[in-house]
Amino acid sequence: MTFTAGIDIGSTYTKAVILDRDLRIVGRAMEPTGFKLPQVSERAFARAIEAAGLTREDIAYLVATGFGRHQVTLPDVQVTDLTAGARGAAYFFPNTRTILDVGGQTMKATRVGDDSKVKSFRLNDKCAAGTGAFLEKTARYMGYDTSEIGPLVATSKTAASISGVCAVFAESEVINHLSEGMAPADIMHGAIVSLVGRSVQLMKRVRMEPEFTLIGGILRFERMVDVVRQQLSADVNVPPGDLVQFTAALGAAILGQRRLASLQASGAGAA
Amino acid sequence: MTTVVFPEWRDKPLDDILCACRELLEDTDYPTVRRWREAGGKVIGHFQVYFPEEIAHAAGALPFKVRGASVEPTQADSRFGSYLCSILKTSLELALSGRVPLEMFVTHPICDAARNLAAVWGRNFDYPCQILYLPQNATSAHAAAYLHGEYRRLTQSIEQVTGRTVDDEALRHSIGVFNDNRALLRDLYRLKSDAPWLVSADESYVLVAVGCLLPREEHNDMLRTALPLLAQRTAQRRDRVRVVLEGGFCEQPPLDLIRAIGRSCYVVDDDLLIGLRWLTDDVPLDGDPLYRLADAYLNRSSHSPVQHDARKPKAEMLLERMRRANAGAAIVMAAKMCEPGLEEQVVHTRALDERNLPYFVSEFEENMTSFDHLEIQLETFVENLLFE
Amino acid sequence: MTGTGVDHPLVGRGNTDGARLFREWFDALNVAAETGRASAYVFVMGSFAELLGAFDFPLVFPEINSLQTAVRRVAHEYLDQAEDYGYSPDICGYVKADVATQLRGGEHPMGRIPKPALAVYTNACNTYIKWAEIWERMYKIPTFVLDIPGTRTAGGQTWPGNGHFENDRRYVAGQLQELIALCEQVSGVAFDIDRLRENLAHANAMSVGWKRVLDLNAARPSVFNALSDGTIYLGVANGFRGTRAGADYFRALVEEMEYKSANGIGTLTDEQYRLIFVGVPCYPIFRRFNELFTEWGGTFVNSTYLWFASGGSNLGFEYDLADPIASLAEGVLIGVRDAMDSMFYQTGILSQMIDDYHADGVVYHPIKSCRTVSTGLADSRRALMEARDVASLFIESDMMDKRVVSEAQMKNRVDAFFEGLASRRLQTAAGPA
Amino acid sequence: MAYAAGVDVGSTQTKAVIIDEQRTIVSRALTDTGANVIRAAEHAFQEALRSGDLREEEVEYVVGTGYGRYKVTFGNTQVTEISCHGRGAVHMFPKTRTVLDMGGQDTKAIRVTNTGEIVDFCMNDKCAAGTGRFLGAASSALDIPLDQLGPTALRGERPVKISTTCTVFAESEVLSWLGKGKKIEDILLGVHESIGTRSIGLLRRVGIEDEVTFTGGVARNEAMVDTVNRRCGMTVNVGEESHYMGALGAALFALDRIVASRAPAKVQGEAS
Repeated sequence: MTFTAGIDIGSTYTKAVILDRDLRIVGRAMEPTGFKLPQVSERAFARAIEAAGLTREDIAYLVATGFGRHQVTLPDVQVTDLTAGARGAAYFFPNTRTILDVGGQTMKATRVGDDSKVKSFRLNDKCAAGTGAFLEKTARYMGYDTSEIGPLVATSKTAASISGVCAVFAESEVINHLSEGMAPADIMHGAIVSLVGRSVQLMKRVRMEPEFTLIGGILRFERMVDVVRQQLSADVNVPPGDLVQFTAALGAAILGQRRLASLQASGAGAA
Repeated sequence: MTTVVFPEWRDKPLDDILCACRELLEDTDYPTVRRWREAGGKVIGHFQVYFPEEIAHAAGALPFKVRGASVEPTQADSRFGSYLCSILKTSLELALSGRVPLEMFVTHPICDAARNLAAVWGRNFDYPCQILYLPQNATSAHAAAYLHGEYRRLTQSIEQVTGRTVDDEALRHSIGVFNDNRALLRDLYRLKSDAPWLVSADESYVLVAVGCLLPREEHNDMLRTALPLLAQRTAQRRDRVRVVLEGGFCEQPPLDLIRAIGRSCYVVDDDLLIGLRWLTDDVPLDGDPLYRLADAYLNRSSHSPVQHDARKPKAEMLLERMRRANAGAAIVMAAKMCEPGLEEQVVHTRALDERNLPYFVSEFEENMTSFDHLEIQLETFVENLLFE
Repeated sequence: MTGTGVDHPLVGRGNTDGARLFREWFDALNVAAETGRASAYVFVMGSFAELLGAFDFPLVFPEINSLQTAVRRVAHEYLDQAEDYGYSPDICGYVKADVATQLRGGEHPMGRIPKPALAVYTNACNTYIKWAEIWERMYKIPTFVLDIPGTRTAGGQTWPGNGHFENDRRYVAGQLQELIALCEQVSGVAFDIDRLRENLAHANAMSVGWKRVLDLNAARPSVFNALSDGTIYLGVANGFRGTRAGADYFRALVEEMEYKSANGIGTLTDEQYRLIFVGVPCYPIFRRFNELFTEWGGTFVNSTYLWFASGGSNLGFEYDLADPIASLAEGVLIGVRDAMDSMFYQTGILSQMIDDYHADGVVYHPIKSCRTVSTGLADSRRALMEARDVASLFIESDMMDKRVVSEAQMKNRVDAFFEGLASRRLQTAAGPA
Repeated sequence: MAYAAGVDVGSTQTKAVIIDEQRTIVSRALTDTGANVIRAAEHAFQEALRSGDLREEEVEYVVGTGYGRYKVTFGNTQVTEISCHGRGAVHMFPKTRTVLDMGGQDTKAIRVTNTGEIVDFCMNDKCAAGTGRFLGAASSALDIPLDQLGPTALRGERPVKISTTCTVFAESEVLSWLGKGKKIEDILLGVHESIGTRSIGLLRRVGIEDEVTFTGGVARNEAMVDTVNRRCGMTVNVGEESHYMGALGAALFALDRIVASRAPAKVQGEAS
């Protein structure tokens, strides 16, 4: 009974990770979230256990995170994806001090201490101009699919200027650029630059310190990472491969191990 | 005037009293004001923050604190531009929509928007609309004499509205009533600080806030009944962070937000509706009562982002409040588009950073309905104070 | 931007001299900064230049420094820095640009800005008070808010002789005495009432000239554009108030404007529509904003900005040199109230001005940054439209923050506004159908 | 026989209308604006010519309007969509004094004279909050076709409160209501209410004067019309041509120019 699980119920995907006491990932699974949160978290959890070749009884402690964390019936405790993300980022890059998490709907900057506890954090205000949705709208408007954004901007040399006061108003800027014969690649590039500009501002608000680690769905776009590097004129960490998707779930499972340890130390069973 | 406008709480157990207060507070038809008027009473509306309600009280009127409301500003919206706090719009909406008829409206220039409100209000209604210029040069040797004169002027215009002259005796009586009220509120806040598990943030808020809608005598009765009952509660202490909440001096956070904060923290002191608690101890009943009131405003008063007083450096005031309440962290809020509030946030967060005190900073709007965004941040804040 | 085809030494002199004086003023500030000479920070709505000048303080107008960062198109760098420091995007851009200037040790596109030894301000704008508190904390300097009770109620304006006015005058005069003591203490210069008298005399000359210049713009064609040229004159009115240079400049400006109106010389614009501007200019695109109107033959004959940002010089008020302090108190009360009370009686003044200046339309430009001038403009516009059959345009943007200045959106509205003016004109030309 | 045309290049759709000298619509066309604005304008115009069975030279004057009005390269002049919607609305409903136009990225309130001249107008300034695009967001979030939003919302009883002002975030808020188990009808009704509230705010700025005509693509949405009716306390005019109103207005201005060119005296004083 030394395994813990972390489940991250995100707005688009739900991820589950199983950790052993040495913090090795022994199983993970990902499911599209949809509307039925309890069911989907159950399904992701079950598949992760299966992948780990374990049974439900082997899981001593379960931590839920993500926007759906309260709609989940299983967990012993819930934490926010800022707390979980910070632990996850520190798992990959122990010297992480500032984390930027850009998702479809939100943008979060977090500063953590050397104990990887969150010291300061900021979320974008209720305006889409600073989120992935901004990129997707711009792409869709020019007739490109989200998946094409990456390859598209790769070809761009210069970035069009997009002030991005409002994700929708930005379209009229796009119209102008297009009709002035500007290349869609450069416009897309401009959108990314404007988005990164906002992210960096958010990072400054939490008084950022290196090392910087990027997480969140937005990392689908390699160019995004480059632009962040440029604007920070510093190197940034990016979790390896598709593991980046699991950062928060992983962090949740790690918190589970911590909690489990202290519970067993205090002689109590799993809560 | 001896009308009882708020009988709902009387002879009820504590939970029903709290429920009655909550319902009154959330009732956008303002039943207590209506009942007061039906009994022939006059109503003097005054905009947040501070107003010498004693004077209106002594003139037999109901001082009504205009502090926004959870209503759609469908009419008021067209009177203003996009870049404005919500409380100004919803306050005017209360009048434009006929929810709260007044005999007189007084604002005071706590900010530039609030000052201009007098002109906008005056263009839309034909009852007297005034600005009370409270001194912003509190340390000037001439401030007290000036404010004394302003209070005299205010008294005269209120007398004209209510048709009742205010003599020193009447004024002293009213000051006495308000002294009692402030003492009771201090008791409530002492309880909040000593045993926060006995009274939740939102409970304490509704108990205080109904004071804006009631003759103070009734508010005093209710508090005298409720406070002992709170003290007798047997709720047990929980493992929570003790925080001071700053940023509620003017526009008020929605009750659900205060409740959400109370779920994860013990709010052991705050500046919510600070105007009701502006004077920090009793106003002496001897001497010229108007002068006593003026002097109390200048020399026995709380701090706020909208009063300039070199004797009250803002950051120190917050830290002092935290020390007094033995709070380990602060929640520094500001209303959206609130110039003074947002500027104060910088002062406070910088000071807290320097002393390495944890804080949570955020903006709110009186009419916000979804708190997902805010609760995530609140939970993150608390998690990282409590866990490991 | 003006000066017309007409080749006469007088024409356009105000703009050239104004630009030169303005530049000289900032050069002097730069010297003060380099030589570590501490200055007095003041504001346009009640600068007390006449009094502070008597203590040899170099005067710094942070508002003007800030707007210059916008005119020089670097405002966003300053705003970003202040927002990174923690200031909200929703608060006054002037405050933020100044915070950044201070954080940069006075570095500014016009030269270095000296640090404050003292800040003197009124409650004409409550943000002044919060602003000065920033310097209080940054530099531990004394700041003095001279509390000006404004008009208490609509139609309740009071004037000298009225009991209430005299009470307020006593309150203000009392504070002036306290301010004088503070200035002596900070500057080490003893107060000399004759120097004050001298400065007051210069201020009188400027005030008389400024009012005359404004009145002369009722001429057809108008002799200057209140938005573009007017802002240049305004700079001098603030930076050189209470000085001989300032007085001389406005004497010369009157000469120029009288010449232009006598000879029917207008601005570059082929004057089709006479407009009144209400609010604060859109500095991030200062020139372009004006062009959006001049392209259609629209020219601004007057602007509320020229009153409230001139510290009351627009009123032609003259100090009584026999009784300097009491008269200064009176002037400050009248001048500052003219700015801070505007929401009470603006509608009436605009209505009068529409007649006096034969205006075809009123352009309202409320801004994100400033609640003082913006809050309630929609309502006073509503009142004006009910009182008068006049075209009006309402565009919101900002005087510092280009993020909320969308030129495409703006042009769309301005074009529609002129299309409306044009068809109005056709209607009246066609006469009663 | 002379013809006049108006081409309205909006942020999402481009419309063209051709009228004859009797001001009757002889043909119209609609196409998505898409990436190439200039081509969209040409395409819409050519479509209109084809369906009207007209040759290009038969159209004497073309007025471009809408956000892309300067991209109507073949147009003789441009007029803002604000003027055009006012003009078109009064042509369709002569008693119109107030026009509400709800389009892709902005909502306009326009007060007009009996001849369609603009007295006053207001538009959403800050962002696209509460514009037609809000409905687009809801439709993609709930995966309900745009034309089904209205009918569905009409079945709603208890509208939810949509608190977000951001058009893009409307999507996630709609989903979170769904997550909280609210009925789709009530969520959609809430969306319509929130748009209604904002547009009424604009209408009040210019003053709501009988009759009110509702133009723009959104005017085809019954629930939106119903909401506006309730908020205005009157029945607003909605025409078949509601989404062609801008192009129609432009065509009417074009016809004016044709007439004016025949009687030069009338051009005096026109500033453009």
